[in-house]
Amino acid sequence: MTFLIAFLGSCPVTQGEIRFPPPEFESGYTFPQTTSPAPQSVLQEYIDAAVLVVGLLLASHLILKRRSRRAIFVLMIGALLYFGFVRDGCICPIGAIQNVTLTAFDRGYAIPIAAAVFFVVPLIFTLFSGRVFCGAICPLGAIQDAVLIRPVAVPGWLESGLRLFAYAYLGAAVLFAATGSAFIICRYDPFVGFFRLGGNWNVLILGASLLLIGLFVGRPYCRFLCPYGVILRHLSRLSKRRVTITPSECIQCRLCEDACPFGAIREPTGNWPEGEYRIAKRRLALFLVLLPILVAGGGWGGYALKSQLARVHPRVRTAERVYLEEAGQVQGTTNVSDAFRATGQTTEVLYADATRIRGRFALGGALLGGFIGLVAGGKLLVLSIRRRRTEYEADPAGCFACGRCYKSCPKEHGRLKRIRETAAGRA
Amino acid sequence: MIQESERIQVWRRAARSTAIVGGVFTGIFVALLIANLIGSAILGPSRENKLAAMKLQVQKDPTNQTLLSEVRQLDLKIRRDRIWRLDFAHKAAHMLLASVVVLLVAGKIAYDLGKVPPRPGHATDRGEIQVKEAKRARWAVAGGLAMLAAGMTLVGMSGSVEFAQAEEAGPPFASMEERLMQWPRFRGPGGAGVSAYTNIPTSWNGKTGENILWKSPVPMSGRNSPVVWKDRIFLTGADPNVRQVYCYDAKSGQLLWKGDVPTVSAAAKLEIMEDTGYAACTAATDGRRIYAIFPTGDVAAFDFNGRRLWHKNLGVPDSSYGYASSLETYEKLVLVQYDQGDGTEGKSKVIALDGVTGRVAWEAKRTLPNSWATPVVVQVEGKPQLITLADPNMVAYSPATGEEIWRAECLGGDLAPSPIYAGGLVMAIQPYSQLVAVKPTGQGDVTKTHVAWKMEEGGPDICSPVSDGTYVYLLESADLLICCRVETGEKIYEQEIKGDFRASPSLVGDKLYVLDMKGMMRIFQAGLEFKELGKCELGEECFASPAFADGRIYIRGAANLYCIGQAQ
Amino acid sequence: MSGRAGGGWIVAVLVAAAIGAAVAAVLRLDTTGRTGSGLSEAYEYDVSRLAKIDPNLVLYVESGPLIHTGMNQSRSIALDGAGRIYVAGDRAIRVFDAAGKAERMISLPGEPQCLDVADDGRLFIGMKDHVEVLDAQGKTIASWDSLGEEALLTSIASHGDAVLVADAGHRIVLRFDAAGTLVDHIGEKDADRDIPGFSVPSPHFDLAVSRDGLLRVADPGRNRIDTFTLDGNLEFWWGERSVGIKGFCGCCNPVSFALLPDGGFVTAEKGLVRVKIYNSDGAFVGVVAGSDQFAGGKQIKVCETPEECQGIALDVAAGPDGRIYVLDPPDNTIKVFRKKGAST
Amino acid sequence: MDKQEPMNRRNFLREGLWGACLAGAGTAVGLSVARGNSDNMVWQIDPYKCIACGNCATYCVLEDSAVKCVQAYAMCGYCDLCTGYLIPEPKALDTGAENELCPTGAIKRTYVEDPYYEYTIDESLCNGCGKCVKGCTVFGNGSLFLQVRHDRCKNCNECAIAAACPSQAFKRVPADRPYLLKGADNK
Repeated sequence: MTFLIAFLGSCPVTQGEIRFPPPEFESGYTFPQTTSPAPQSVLQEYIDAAVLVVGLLLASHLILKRRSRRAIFVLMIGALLYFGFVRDGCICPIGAIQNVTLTAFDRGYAIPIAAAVFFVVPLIFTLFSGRVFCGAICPLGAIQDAVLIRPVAVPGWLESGLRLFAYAYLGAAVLFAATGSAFIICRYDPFVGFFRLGGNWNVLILGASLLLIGLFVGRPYCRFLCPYGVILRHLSRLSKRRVTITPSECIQCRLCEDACPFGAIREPTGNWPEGEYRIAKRRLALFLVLLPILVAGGGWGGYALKSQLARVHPRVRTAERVYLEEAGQVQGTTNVSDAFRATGQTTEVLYADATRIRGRFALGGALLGGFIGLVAGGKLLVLSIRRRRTEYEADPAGCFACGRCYKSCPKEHGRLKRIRETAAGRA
Repeated sequence: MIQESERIQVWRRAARSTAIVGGVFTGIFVALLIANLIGSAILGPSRENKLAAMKLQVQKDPTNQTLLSEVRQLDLKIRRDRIWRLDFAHKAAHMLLASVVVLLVAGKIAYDLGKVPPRPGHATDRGEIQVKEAKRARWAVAGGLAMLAAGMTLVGMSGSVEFAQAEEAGPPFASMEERLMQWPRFRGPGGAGVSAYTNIPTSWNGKTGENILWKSPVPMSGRNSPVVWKDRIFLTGADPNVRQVYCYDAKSGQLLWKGDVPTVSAAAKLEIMEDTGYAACTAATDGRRIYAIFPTGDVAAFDFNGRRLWHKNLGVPDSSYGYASSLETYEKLVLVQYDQGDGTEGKSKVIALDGVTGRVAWEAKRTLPNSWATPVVVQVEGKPQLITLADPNMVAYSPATGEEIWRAECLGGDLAPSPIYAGGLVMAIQPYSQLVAVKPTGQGDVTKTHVAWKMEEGGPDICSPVSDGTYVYLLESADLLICCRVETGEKIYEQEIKGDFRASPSLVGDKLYVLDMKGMMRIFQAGLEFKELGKCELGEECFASPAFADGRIYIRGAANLYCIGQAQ
Repeated sequence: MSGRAGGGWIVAVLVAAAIGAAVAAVLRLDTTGRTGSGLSEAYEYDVSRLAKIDPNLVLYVESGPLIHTGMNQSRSIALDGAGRIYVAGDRAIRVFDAAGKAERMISLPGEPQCLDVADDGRLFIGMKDHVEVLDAQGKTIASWDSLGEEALLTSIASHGDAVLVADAGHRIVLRFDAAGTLVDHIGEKDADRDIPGFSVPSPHFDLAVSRDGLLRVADPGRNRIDTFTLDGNLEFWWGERSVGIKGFCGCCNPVSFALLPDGGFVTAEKGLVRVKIYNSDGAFVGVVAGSDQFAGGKQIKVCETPEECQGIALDVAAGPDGRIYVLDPPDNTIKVFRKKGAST
Repeated sequence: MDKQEPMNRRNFLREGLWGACLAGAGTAVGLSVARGNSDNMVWQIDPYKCIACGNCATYCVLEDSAVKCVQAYAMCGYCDLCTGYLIPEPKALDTGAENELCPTGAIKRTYVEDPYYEYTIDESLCNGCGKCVKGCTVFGNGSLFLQVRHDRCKNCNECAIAAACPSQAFKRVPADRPYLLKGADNK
């Protein structure tokens, strides 16, 4: 046999699709080009980032210097219109948590610069001037703040319990983003449907329900669900400046306490009843012992749920479906299993992939469970420590910097030389 | 005062009426949108289904003109309806937004105007209440935790699927015992060059056909050696454009299949020395799949039937003569020594790929320059070690995890000969200068503690050593055969044997098989004394080391693959 | 933190209802496509109803071994006089004996598209743009000139001194002599000779020459098989355009056909994959096999790279004993069929 | 918060933590931005992985999906009997509603010359259901396929269709080459 390779070896190898030539038209017809409208330019994202920074600067000024609820409200509505309705609510720091997480865990993922900026700029502003982002810029906060018509005070204890969900939501979002499974914050974003004036009906119902609650309960998403709010809460404890009640001028009228729909005005601490100190000490010791147990228990629970949690990953879902079909435990095929079979891959590879992803969820689930245990245990500890307050003050963590307390404060009216007999004037 | 409050009342009434109007409009638009939704979710599909059924009817009854016009009318209606609904939903949503805004603004104004001015409270000592509140809060946290736990339990109740079948098929790789009886990689099990069989022919002739069981052409050239697993023999071949894996039937010599390995990198960029060629790396098998690597950085796995399981490009290696390290396997991992560049760019690494999926199982980065030696997995005191060579180090890793076990700084130059493990020592050659033996029992840097000896009177530049545990034999590519004692490194003899050598020497029982470039196999007595036992001529140029199986030798010539054995 | 009394319960009820609605909405929300697209039946595309074949029409059964070609991309099949099977693909020709045992493999410098075994054992191999001629041992005798960039040879047949090549790229049949000299273009649009020109929408364009020297060419865009004389006169054609079992349906069918020893035809179709028998006048005789017997029956393929997705349709060949050999490229197998009742 | 507040241990810790948070946020984002390339990414469908299941029509966050069918003219056979345009059993090869495959009538059939017809998509009517894609891929050349149209796409952080795509055909592609068009030469 002769081998042609030696002298034909240098021929270029045709790779890729065989392009079957289109017909040769005699009438001179030339086929049109397939159209391809360009995506939105990068410039738009830079404009958004600039608007964010300017908005936050303005918000800081209005909240800390002007101390005017009306101005803050106008800015908030402006931000709602721009980031919400004009930009479709689709560049937001809350979702950017996931992009940042994925960047840390997936080497192949490149974070858009705008997402990184949107994630970090509000954090930095929080460190300097408290939660001004929540108060005046965040469109999700703004839409809830705008519908808050008849605030009902939520008891402090209930708020403590419900806040746990925000931590769990943050933990789950990080877990699913880190494993490359899903961006659940975006999936369950309740208000984006309103910003786009349309969308999945379930999401719209979810958003409408939250807004309905928001008529009476101030900012339910921000307080009980928002994962970014969790981060901002803790950062704002450290902030340089924030919404304050000036102690030297406070006349302890408690009007601000009534005006705050978020229960963020803390009253001075009173004297504990007789014998409470001893009980408190023992309780503290108990919770200190309980903390590692909660962490371990949560970790174990999260680990035990690894296969269920892993199901959020599409590859695992595919593997489970295909396995059940192959094992004859379910009848028929689905789009997912059909699509898998059309790839011609072996199930061995699929199962190996799924097992590997489950392995990641074993660790991730344990960490998530442990985190929830830690948060709950920590919360119990904090609630058992006595802190001293001699004045009325705005709780740095819970304050959304909405400025309602400014409006209600008689001293503030004095400062602004707007003394009126009644606070009923529309601000 | 009274006047003012009356004026406020007027405003309040106006605001309230506006809010009511806004509310009514909101209700209307919500109702319209819901009606629209119901229309498109229920009416639309039912009409569409009706149309689909009518279209089927048309096929059965093609002459029915009324049916035809009905179909066309309904079709038009559905399409118009769809567009109209989309448009309507869009407009209604905007109107809804506007009316909600009116409702909210007016409602807020009305509410504020009607609000009773708040009464200032008094600061009282509320210590007891605060203690109670804290208690309630703790219970609430416990309740929240319980709800989360309940949710997790609910999720947990959905059951899980265990991929039992995948494991039932047995391990996806052959056992150690099985491997020892095969020739699964460059120079056989452990890269030692020692045949497990002693019934190997000692005479043949390529010209007369004596003891040549078969001879089969290899489509594309390559300097890699045959790999044997039971009745299959694997080779690779390549030119700048095409890379292929070949599978031959051991019985008949028939080419059973050939598999193309694609590339994503431009082969033209490669600068490869002619002496290295485009297929210098020998393939490796774990008994289930065959793996091959090419100097373009393309690694591929095939099953024994020739189906390509996966393909991966590791990035074109920067190797001065062309990449040439062969593959090794450990359990289901494919181990790639991927040393490149001058060592300062941090591109060198040892990579383990999962044989089933092709994914990177582990990666050990190293600051060592390019090397051409093939890594070996050896069992030291029952534990596996992956031994790699790169100027100036000998580094051992755990093949399962990629953790470094020990390293010794004892080598130099362009390292092409591969290491061997015999008599409790890892031996490696520094080209032209020395043979180094290291005790592989250390941890960390063992340069000062575990280097057993150095034989510093020359060494081969290409051929790897071979040893029976007592003596180690070196073959210089020019014409020297050197024998040293493994225990001490003392040189026993140095004999001139005429010939040019590229293939590494092999041991069969007490015989040393040495293949020269002209295709002449020289057989020597192993042991203290140098003694030539015979010569067998193949009549074809040979660069690759031979492979040994039960009663057979497989030799790759420049154009053919030979099977040598006693005919039955 | 005093609660407000008036209407408090209304607020509580509203909030509770809203929480309930929110939870229900979250649970009902399908983010993973589990519930399907939710489109009505009008959006479904299902040919399985049409793919059903009346079992009474099936005249053949699968017989003999399923032959694995051992290739990644099998393209074309041919038989020689002795019943040996030749398969082209993967830059090689593989030869199997009549029992399906692999005999040998002939490597080629490029990817073969089609092949024909002449009576004297020579191999004519259509590469993308030129013909290679090999002797019976597999040695290259000649490599003919390239027919140009656009050329795509999809079928080749030899008859005596003539070699006929179907060029799907130029939508024409070329007649060469045995030395590789281009003699004639057949099937060019020509109003005077009543030749409409071939309509070849996709790279499937098959031809065959019968013993009596008539050239048969599939005109896939018109779903018919034309008969030409070797001089290029269009004699007659047959073929019904229909989804029904007697016709050829959809685009580009028949994709492949072969002549049976009795002068009849065996045809292969894509889309609705089926292999059928027609007699020498083009009357429907029966079915060899339907889509459920071929891997090519899969509707849409999912691939990592575009070249993996290149759909290559079935190729058929007929043995001297009347057996039918069907190459199934997605599966890389050859299935052998014999007439029901005929001896194995 | 008074300026005279002494620098006690508590305050020192606070200041330290503050600085650490600021530095942490800065470096985390700096590192992640430095690692990723600055290319903006957009969603697109890999037409070779698409199985035309119909999810694109209903899972998009937009009422009218951002996914539309496109025609690769260079691949099209310009068939008279177009299997992407006509139902499998057409009564006649014409534009009659009873013969059209597309439920929204978004494909336009124009005569070019014997025997060729041109097929164009009217994107304002197309809902991205992919029915014609199936017809064209199963029988024809596969010149009709689905693509995310970037004049409509909101480029969501997580594409809702991608999450519901059974074959994981959605991927992020660089914004300067936002389409994966079949039959387009990359030369």
